[in-house]
Amino acid sequence: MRIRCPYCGERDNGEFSYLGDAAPVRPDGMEASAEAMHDYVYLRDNRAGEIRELWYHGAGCRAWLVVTRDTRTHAIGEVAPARDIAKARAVTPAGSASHA
Amino acid sequence: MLDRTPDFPSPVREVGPSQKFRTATGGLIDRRRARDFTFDGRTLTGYHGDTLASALLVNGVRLVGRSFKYHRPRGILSAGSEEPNALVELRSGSRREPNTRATMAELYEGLEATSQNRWPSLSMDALSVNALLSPIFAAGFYYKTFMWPASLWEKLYEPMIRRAAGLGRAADAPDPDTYEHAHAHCDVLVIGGGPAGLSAALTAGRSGARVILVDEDFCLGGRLLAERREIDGVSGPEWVEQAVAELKNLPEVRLLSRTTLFGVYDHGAYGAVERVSDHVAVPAPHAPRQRLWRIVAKRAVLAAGAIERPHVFGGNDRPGVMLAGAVRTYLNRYGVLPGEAPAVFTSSDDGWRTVADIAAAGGRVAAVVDSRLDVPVPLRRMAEAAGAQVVAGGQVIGTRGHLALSGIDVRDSYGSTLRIACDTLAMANGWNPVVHLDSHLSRRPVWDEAIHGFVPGQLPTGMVAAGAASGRLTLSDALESGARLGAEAAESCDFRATATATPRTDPESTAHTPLWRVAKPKGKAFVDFQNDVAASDVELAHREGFRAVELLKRYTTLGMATDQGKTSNLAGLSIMAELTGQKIPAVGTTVFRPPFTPVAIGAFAGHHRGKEFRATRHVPSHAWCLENNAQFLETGLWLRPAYFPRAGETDWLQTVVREVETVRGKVGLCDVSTFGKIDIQGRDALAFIERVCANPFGTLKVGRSRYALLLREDGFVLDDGTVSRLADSHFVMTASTANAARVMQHLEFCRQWLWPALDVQMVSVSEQWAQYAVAGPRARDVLRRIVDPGFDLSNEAFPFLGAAEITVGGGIPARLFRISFSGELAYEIAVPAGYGDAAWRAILQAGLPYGICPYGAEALSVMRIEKGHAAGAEINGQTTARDLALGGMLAKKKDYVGRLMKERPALTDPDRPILVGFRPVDPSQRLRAGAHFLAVGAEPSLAADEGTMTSVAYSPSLKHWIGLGLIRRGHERHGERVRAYDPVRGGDVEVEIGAAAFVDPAGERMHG
Amino acid sequence: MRYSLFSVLGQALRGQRDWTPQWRDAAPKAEYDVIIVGGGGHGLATAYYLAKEHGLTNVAVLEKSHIGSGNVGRNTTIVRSNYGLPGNIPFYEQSMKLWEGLEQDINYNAMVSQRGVLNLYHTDAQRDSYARRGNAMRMAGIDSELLDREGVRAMVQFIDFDNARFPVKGGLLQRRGGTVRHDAVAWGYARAASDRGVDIVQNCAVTGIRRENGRVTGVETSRGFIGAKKVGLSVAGSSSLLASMVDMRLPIESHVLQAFVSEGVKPLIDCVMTFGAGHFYVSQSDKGGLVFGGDIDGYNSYASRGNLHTIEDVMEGGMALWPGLGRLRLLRHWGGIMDMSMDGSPIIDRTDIGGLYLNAGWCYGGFKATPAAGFCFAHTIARDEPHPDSAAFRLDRFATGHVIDEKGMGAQPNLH
Amino acid sequence: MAEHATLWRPRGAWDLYAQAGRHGRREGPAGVTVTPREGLALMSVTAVDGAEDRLAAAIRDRLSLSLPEPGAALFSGETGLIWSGPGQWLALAPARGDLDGLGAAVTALAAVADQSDGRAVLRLSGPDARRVLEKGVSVDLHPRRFGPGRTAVTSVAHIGVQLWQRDDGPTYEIAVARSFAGSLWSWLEEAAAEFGCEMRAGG
Repeated sequence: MRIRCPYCGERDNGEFSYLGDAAPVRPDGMEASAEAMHDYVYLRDNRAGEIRELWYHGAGCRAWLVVTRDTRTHAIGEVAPARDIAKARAVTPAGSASHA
Repeated sequence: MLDRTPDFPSPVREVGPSQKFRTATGGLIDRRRARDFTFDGRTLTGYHGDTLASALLVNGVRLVGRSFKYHRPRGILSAGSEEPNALVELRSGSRREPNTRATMAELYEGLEATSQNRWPSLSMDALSVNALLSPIFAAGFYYKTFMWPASLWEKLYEPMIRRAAGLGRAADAPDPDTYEHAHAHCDVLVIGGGPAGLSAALTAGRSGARVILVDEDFCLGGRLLAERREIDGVSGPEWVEQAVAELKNLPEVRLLSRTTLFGVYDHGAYGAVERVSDHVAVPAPHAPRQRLWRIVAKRAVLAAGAIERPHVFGGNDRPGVMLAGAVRTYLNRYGVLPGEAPAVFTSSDDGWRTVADIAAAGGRVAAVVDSRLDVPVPLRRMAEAAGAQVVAGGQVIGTRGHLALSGIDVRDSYGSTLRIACDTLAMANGWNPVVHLDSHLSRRPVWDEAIHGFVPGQLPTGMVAAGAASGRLTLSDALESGARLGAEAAESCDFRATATATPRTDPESTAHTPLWRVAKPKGKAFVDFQNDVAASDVELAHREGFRAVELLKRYTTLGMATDQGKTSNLAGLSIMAELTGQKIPAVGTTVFRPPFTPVAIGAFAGHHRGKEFRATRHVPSHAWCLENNAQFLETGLWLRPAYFPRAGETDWLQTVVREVETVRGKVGLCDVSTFGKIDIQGRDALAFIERVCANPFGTLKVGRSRYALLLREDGFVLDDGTVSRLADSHFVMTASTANAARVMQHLEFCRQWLWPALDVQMVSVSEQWAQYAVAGPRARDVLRRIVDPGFDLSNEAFPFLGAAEITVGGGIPARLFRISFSGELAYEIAVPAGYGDAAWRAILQAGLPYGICPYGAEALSVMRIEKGHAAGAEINGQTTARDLALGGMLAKKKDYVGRLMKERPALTDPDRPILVGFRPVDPSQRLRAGAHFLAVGAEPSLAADEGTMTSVAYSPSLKHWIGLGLIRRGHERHGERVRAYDPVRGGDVEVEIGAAAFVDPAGERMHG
Repeated sequence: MRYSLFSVLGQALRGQRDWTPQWRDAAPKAEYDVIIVGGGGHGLATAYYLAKEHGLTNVAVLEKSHIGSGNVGRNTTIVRSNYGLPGNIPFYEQSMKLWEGLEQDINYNAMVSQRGVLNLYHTDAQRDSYARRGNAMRMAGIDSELLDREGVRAMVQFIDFDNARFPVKGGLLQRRGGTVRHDAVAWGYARAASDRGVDIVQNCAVTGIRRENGRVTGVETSRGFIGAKKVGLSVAGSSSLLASMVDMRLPIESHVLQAFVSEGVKPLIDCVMTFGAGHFYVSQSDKGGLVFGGDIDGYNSYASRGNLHTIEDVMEGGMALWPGLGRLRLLRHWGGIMDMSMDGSPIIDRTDIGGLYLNAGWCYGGFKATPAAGFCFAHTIARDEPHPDSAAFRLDRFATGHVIDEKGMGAQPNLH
Repeated sequence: MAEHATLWRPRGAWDLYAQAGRHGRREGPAGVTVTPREGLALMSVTAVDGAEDRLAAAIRDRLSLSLPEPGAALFSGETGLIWSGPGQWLALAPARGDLDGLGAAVTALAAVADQSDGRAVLRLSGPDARRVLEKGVSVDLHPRRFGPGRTAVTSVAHIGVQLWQRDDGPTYEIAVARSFAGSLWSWLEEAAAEFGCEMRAGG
């Protein structure tokens, strides 16, 4: 399998390590519930089809990436730096905070 | 056309003996270079350019091996990698290669081949008695028997079956040759060097695209080398020579012959193996035996050709029965005549080419049996001119002879049986495109009614099929489709390519009416030769319900031999289709798995064997350790000094005791560079550390270090280490040797994904710093002689858990931490790794007056056990902070990784085992890690299991063995006695529970 | 027809003419007491034990393809009960005991071969953790032996003791472990279940699970609706897909595991051997092929094939351990879809939906569990309560913290 | 202290492994020439989020180099800046101490960490240098895809490396974590053997 690292270009999947589905979001903060944390840590959709997943380019630039990949065919769509996506995600609550 | 790579030096000898069946002229062998070889100890001669198979045939050797199950005599069926029968042991001793296809083995001087799966000899094989028992040994026979009594399976039946099974014998010693890997990238990968592949490579290559052409043969040209064909007025081999010459002149074209493209993987990745040295007796100096290529290609043109189908009739496995295309290959390419009285059994026009070629070589043909009633008149005339008896609408139903073919029984169109004497039978029953590679990515081939065979269906992205591999079986189609698809492939990589006009070829016919099996055969009609699967076995599978193609395959073993059913799968399907009244494609197709042909395991491993299996990491003091007889141990990839024996010390324990006593009494030096070191900077560095560590850091001042406990999000302990604050927003975190990489990945995950808004810059500095523990009551005295003047080492100025950036050796930057794993007054000093060797020697020299000694990982471990510190055996991924008696340090007022999940009921159950210390009640007894705890007097059982001993050591301080372990409610049970039960080592020791810290529990020494 | 010396010899004389299908290829009835979804080893074993142990014969096994088309026919055929944690130990030992009596029980030779399973260790720390496991086994009455280097050398002379990157120091041996002819397990259970009246319905894909008032009432299939009082899911890598039909999310990811077989050769190795310093384990089949494997590819996948990186990793392990393998050839490699659970241990349990039961999360170890998984799952379905031997395999253990994490790798399926 | 001064000499990262002289094939000119690069100054520079522009300016002032894009390595004489990850570069200068003061020059714009001793660096040149590297490097090194001024962080023989090309001779430099130097050398020695490999004395 070849993964197009947005920084390093296309590399063999052996250069990366895999974490899993990028959909679950960690329930941050002291208010988070144990139930929400359980779901985040343990439950997965495990879809047959296109999913967004976290890969770490450990043998390359050490970037965490969000890879859109079809689990039936391994076909890869978009590959984006996880940090950029995470920042965009963080902006949403921050945006509402800007009213404060 | 012969390979022009330098042949391994061997004498040029004009003529060998015998070679009885060699044509007078012609062929692509080099008649000036004779090659002696042995088969079953008998010396024979062939020529350079022969394969082992052609050299055997030319010497009249028909019987080459014995079949897998019935030990039937077998000869040579094909002239290529599809060969199911002619498997031999090639070479001997540590280089012995079992199951080597004689059809693919290039002849070299001194080649040694031995037949296999026979005893005592090939012609007198005792187990050929199995053939007589074949009525019993039908498919699936094993599942119905050998059950009475059950105990005899392992003792009698199975060893018997195993001895009889298998084919060749593996080498009897480690492989002495080497293998290597190489990577290649290209725009267009062309798989197969026949007419289609060469045409594709030419058009793509001329465009300037980067092209790689791979072919499993040692000569490029494919069937052009095997047939008498003309292209634009020149012979096939001449056309190939011109094409190859042009390709060699194109700078971006790489030709890899002797290279099998064995696997297609995701996203344009391909695996290929190049047999660099298999055509010589021993690899040349510095040359690998084989090279495994990992090829990445934007586009691929699959031009792997087609494989001819055998007929299914009685005794079709008799040595002398061959594929017609193979007969022509041996004749035209190798100059080998097909015996003295060849016959042809065909269901297609191209089978008649065999007759024409034999006639052209001056040979006589005994008979032509065509299963079709309507035979074109010119073909019939041509055959009759060659002396052949022609039987149209006939079928070969059986064969005669024992170890080799002596005649055939033919049923003619009137139902009468004719006996025809012949010593070779060439079978032509149409061709199957090589669809193996395109099915590696789970694509299924589709049925093509025109060729009565499977052709590629939806191909993997970027791949197209050309020529025979696509079902276009004529030469002109191969040339046309190859050139066109090569050009298209280059175009799609942004090169300008043009397909040149298709060359003219002589006319050919692909007319073919497949004969799936002969009705009422005489004797066993084999479908899968190598696995001895006959048509009757397919019938039995049908009868017993094994009708789905995968069930058929698994029940009968059809297609599971070393040839992976290249000549048999379709025949099996066609019989099942007939039995179930379905069309062939409705029965299904088997999924071809990689590799295309078997690949040496050594080639996959390449460089990574023996000591090079994995990299070895050396500590900065490694050179000194080598000079001073250090003994090493493995921790992950690291080779760490374990202990440093001195003259007169006779066992490791004696050495370790001396090292510990020296540290506890004087001072010692230990290389702890293997710990991970992570530099963390940024405005939010502290906030980041708070979130990844479970204990609080808010009060950590600049110039101080603190123990750091990291949890996984599921609440179990991930690792522990220290965090030191070097400046307001500059920290360095350590991680354990074993977990360093995992911790770094985890921290990057937290930084990039969980909390991307934090201003944190992080980089590993593990390799920059050599870090040494200087421990013992005299540690400060030693360091005073190392640290540059001006730094105050006094307890007041630099107390326990101090951290400082200092200089040593007159201005070399260094770091000093007052942390202690041993429980003694101790420092860890870090110097740039290049100075690591110097610092090690300098510290030892500075410590001489104080009696310093180096100590290794073993002594370090003893001292940490004496101090009750948890390490890898306790932090094993199954323990919580509370289990390790570290619950008290968990922060309560911050969120951190693992905070919530560690509170799950089972993880806070007070009955969980907790870390405590153990000492033997009888101090002379030895403890062992891995023992389980039982109440005194309890019967061993899972229910009675109270926990396990995790680490043990002989304590030089206490003069007896001590242990750390986790036992239920251990912290409440100090003073209680339990058994440490270790049945796998015969141990059963009564131990007393106590505090985990055995030495200086108050920690006065390290604070001093 | 019962298999006996008499019937086998008789048929040899009669040209094997009278054999009949080994199981009935049934058409689905309108309704069953129990439907087992998944005609793999586990599903067929479950049906057999429902009939044999609980007298439930109005049972159907629904298989989307043909029986045995999943992992039961793609694994490396190893059976063992050398686990170290109390949640696993009794279950796998129960399985081992069922293997030991299987052939007589179902009158089918699955070639259960107790040739020994040897786990090699390479460091003192590894030795101690193997000892911990071996001791746990012994306390449960299971055989296990800790061998030193010489003990290993007596069993396997050909491995690299001298020039190894990670020298072999010894091994943990379970002599009762071994191999079983994998396909035959599916066929044997199918035949035995069919003989007891179970319907084996092939080419019948489940497309939905019908519920009323919180209870299942049947399944929608490619062959129409089939009613059922109880439905047991036993579909390995497809577990999450079936669960999603009732809006359940599972602590499972589907991963691809590759397996390998070499060309057949004369006997080389008599036991099953695992490398302790890399991903490689190997045994030799009765046909002579070396059957071996290593780590999973490491990413979620429903495509039953893997990639080159993992293949090289496995072969490197093989060559490092056994340098004589160099000239042997890899014949075939393939992939199966593993239901990797979050703690590396399985689930046999009821669900929150009445009449719906789950057997899943077997990671790469489901084959050895086949008899006990069938036995315990049948018990769970028939009695509506866990069998004592599989009592730890609860679905709610992730919430309660009763995880069974043999490797200590945490909630990261690809590390188990 | 004076008697200790002679002790404090740095040790080359390759000293223990790579002996100067000819390795592998002895006949003909060496296909590959390997030169250990000892005594370099190396420093990792990690940008503070949002400060890249100011960092680029500060770096230009200090090193006369702009910040290379991903995959690029810029050199001015023997001083270079090599991209090594998102927002991260490896600064390189010929002699230990040459980069002293870089940290001060980029205060608040980047975190710097000395890596002079953390990496072991080799220079590879000669007609077969690319063919040797292609045995271990999975990145496409063809001149159309990789040339002077390009860098890749990747692995060779399971060892993490950073590779960059200096000129189209071609000359490459390859950096590896110091503790792995011995294993990298044993791979290189085997891969280069068929071409003949000349190991120069450190420089």
